[in-house]
Amino acid sequence: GFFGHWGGAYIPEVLHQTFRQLQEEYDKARQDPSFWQEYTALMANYSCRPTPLTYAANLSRHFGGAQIYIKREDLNHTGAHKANNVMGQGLLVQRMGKKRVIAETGAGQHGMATATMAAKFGFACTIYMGEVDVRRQRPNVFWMEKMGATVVPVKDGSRTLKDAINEAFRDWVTNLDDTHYVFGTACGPAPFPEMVSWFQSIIGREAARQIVEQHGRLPARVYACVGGGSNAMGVFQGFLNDDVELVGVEAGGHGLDSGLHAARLCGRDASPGVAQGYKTMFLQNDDGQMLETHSVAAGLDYVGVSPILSDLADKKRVRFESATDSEVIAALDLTMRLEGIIPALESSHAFVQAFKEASDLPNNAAIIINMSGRGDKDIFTIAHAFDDPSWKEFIIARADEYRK
Amino acid sequence: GFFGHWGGAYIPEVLHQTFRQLQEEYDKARQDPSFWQEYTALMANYSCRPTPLTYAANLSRHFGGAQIYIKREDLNHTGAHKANNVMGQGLLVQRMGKKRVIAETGAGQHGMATATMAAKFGFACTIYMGEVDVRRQRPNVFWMEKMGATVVPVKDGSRTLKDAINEAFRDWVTNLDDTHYVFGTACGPAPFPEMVSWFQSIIGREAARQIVEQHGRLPARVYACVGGGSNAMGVFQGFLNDDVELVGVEAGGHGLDSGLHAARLCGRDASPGVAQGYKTMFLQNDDGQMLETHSVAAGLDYVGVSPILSDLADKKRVRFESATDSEVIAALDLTMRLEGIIPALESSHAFVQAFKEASDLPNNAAIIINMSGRGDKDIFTIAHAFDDPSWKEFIIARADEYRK
Amino acid sequence: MQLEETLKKRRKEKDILLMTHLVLGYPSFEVNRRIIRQMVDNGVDCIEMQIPFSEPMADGPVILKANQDSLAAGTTVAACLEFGREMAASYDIPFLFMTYYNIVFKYGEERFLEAAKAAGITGLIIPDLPPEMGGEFMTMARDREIAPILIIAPTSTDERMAELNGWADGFIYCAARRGVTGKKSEFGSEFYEYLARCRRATSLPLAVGFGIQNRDDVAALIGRADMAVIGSRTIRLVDEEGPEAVGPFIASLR
Amino acid sequence: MQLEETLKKRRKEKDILLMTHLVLGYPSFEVNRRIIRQMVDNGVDCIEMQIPFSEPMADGPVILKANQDSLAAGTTVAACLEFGREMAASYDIPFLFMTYYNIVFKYGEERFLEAAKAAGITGLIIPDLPPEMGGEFMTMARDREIAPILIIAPTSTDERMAELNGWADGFIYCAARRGVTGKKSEFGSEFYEYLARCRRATSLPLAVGFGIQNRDDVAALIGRADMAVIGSRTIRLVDEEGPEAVGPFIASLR
Repeated sequence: GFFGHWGGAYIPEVLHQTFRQLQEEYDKARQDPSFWQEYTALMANYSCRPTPLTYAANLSRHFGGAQIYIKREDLNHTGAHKANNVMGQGLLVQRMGKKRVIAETGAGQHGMATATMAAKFGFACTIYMGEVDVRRQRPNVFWMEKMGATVVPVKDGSRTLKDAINEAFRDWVTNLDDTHYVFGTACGPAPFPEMVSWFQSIIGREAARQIVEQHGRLPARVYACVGGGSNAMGVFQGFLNDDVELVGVEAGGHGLDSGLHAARLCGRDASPGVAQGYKTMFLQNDDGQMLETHSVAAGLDYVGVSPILSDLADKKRVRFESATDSEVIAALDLTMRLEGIIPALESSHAFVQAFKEASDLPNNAAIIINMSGRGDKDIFTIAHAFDDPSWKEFIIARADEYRK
Repeated sequence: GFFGHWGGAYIPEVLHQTFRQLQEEYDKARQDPSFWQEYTALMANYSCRPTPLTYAANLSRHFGGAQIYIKREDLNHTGAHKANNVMGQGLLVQRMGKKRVIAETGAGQHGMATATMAAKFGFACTIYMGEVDVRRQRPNVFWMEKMGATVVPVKDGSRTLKDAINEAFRDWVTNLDDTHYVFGTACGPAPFPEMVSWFQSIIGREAARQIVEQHGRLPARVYACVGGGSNAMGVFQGFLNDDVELVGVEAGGHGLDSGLHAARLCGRDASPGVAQGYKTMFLQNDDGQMLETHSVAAGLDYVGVSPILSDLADKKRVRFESATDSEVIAALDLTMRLEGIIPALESSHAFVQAFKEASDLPNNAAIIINMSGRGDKDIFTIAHAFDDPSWKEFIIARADEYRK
Repeated sequence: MQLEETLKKRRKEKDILLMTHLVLGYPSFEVNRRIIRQMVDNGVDCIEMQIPFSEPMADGPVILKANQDSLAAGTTVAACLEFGREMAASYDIPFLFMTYYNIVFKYGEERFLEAAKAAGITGLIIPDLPPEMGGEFMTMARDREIAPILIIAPTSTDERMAELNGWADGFIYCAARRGVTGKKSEFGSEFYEYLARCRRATSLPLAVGFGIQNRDDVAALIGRADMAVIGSRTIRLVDEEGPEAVGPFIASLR
Repeated sequence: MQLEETLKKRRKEKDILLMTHLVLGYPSFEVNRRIIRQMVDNGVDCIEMQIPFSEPMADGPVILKANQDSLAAGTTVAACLEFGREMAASYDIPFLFMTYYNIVFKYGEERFLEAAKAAGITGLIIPDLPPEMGGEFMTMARDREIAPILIIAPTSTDERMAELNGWADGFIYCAARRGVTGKKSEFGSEFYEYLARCRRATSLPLAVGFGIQNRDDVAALIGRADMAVIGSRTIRLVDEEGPEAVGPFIASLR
């Protein structure tokens, strides 16, 4: 469960057997070719995989350098790459004979995906979500509840993602016999980082095949945003052994010097630590207490990062950069206008860095941007970020109706 | 341009040449096999086609009759079958050398799709939308504007879909040289009903192949909701020449006897008429003045219906039924809970009728429900319809922030 | 032939004829009566009475609103027919109905023609009924000596103009430009060239409407067309200054 | 061996020992001092002092909140170490540190052990450090005569218990049930069977905590375990009735 110095499973003894069972089931699944077949068949039938690799002709022309391709994880069912992970874990849960799943969620997309998977598989489902996020992301809460999930607002700590994770672990240690914790990203105790990455590798496998079919050869660079790191791990795995530069883009928030960001691997504010069951680079103070983080994209607003990415950073196999909130809004704006595509705020971080570099590359080079999800779910955040007056009027008028 | 008694092109003389050019370009496209290839390649690369035919195991078990399959048009880029039509017309516009597109929109999905297509093709774009709909569908307006479209609120008449259509025609007769009117459904003057149906036939072609692959034979019945009728025409065309019962489901609103519905082909309130450039069954009074219509689903809330469907109704090739607003909410609720799938309110009409009939069919029979779009864009309408108190609190809290 | 002859006879006495337009029931039939009286008294040669329709796709905002307000006030097709009968019986100039095809279709084509005939109406303008869709109806109209008045547009080719002329009777309505009613067009060589094409295409009188505002606008048509059409200008005038402003305005045009 | 011996010696004099818990800096070090004095005065045999951490994943709501409030009040690791030194120097019972691994890791494993040793601390409880992750650290601790206290859970197999026992020193902490701290467990044959398995697995003293409320709860452990652990109950007591309520409560338990 270690990747270089990182990873491990720093878990309470009560979870020991549960993790052992999970590890065994995961090992069996990896060795059983029919599992991956079942998984890809499920994703094809339920979630429109393979997702396309869209050639962005207008953006390519605009920057006048590399040919830009966009891997369309937004076209998954529920609108993001999160579907890959939850459906894979759903199959494992079925094999383990468990009947209940729990999950943490920040932006709400992993919660949505898990609630969806639970409905599909017939599992009971509880989603832990920081109280602050519940308030910010009410539409997602509404849908989760409609799909039969119980959404529990977590009122501890900073009342955001990391606290939801802690609370989910507390549920798990209490209900481990019938319950599986569907961890949402390539973090947490082993085998989660590796297992989630494995399910997400479907992105990179497809993308590697598609870019060769469409462009004739491998890309020069691949860009992905990095919160927990699962979409990045997903797409990177298609190119790890090739001469392809991999670029992870973290949340720069108000800037790396502002203290208001979530840059673990490209800033100077993170240091090695162990929390939430694994060892990685954390944003923490000198005593080891976790810091509050900031990003316009809730899905990147997290203290830790995949231990596999920490290792790839050490090995210089992945280059890490950051994008500020305002750069993200600008890149989103450009992508909507030129391609008619609305990347999620998270995904827009990857677009920022690709846009910074595209014109430096020759025309015969290709780059891939992993579009981890769609942005139309972020209407409340994006309309707010654009400070749209009609939107505000609309909300006020709605509220007036409800006040009556 | 006639289908039995229905259709035609009742257009002002100023549009005569424009329609002639459009007809010619359309005829050329139909005869040119490379056009359909280009179209399907574009849809595959940009919009995830073919969309899956999802087997709904839980719903099938729940009703204990036919095996239920869902054609997933919700997984298209922009979230609905509307993408098929606009991208097809976009290719025609490119061939005609025009630089500007206009469109009407009711629920906003066709406007979203057209704005998206215009961004992708680099066309200028104006969307006409009834003032009432602009107010109801602010999120869609926000996205259209962000994709570079100008959204014009139409303040005439009932300030909904039919008025937006009239206004779009007024724009067109003024700007016909450089402008194409991207009609949103299988209505309007010839060749629109046939042309839109042709682009949408991609749904039925895929579904017919998929059901045989997955179920082993053709389905017993195919269900589709009917507003203008493009998604229904799209899926039905895959089965018109087969022994498959086709069922179109109209908006029953508050009930067929309430006067508050949009049932043109299965109610008693519609009569033959000519408006908006074509002859079909219209909801109109004895003088020929159009009536106001009602549906919880904005996309079905329309006075006319595809002339091709009027003809198929005459020929009894398609059976027409209706679903009331409250039946629609119940079917949506069940589908979310059992399958983790959120059909649009429009699409949910098809689910209602399929659910009414599924248990009467044998287990070895299959039925297909065309899920024309996804419902998460309808959050404002659906949360409202479910009368969700947390949603109302959320909106009120947001409004309070904006009032500051 | 009745309408064509009437107009040609009048044309021999004047450089140019005037046709005016109004929407029936807007703002009321009573005001319609007062407006028509002033129009006739001030030398209008032909009056186009629009039966309102809920979806007037070829009309601009002014006439559109007049249609909607009239319907909202309860105007029926039957009342329009009766009003037309009253006017045709009162004044010795041609009265036409203008409306959209659904009004005719829903009333019944033959029944509508009989009613119009009985009312003394001599021509019909239906902007959304091209001959491809309405050829049979146009023949039925001609058989009853009701002139089907067809519209020619700047986008019509010479061939198309000839075709339209083959169906038309009474006069040809030359749409001065693209677009809906109520917008001002530009004079200029392109416009005059278009009118010359229309002239070559038909021996019927030519009517032209393009947002005429004053005597100069009318004068510019002399020698190029037979009849100037005053469209939405009258409606705006009544809205802004009342029905009594119509007479002086008409009188000032020629 | 220091801690094990101390406890075994005390155990010879009593049916059952008592271990209490508190969160350092909650509600303040000053209150901590008063609580500890009462605990010692009322016969507590061992005290577990929790160094607060921002992500206490194995703790329930009461201790979680105490961690957060302590940190919010500015509690540092250095202050906790100093407070531990002060207590160990003041009272003649064993003092332990309980914390999460990141506190140790970030401080530096060796540096932390040296500091704890210097403070007179005789044992460490780190719930998120299983021997697979912390074997080397446990050896380092034993080398300094600081007992690594391992936790056994009802889900642990006999084999696993043996393995844990191989790393443990001082005593074995038997988690009475699944779940986080602060919830009441049920007595019953299943529970007693689990304690019997623990007993067979180790010769170390057995400590058990399960939300002990009163003398009966403690009595039920006599003969089955060596030490009863009072966890979040003390924190609730201080929250509700103030620090002075701790002494009488402890006195009532045995």
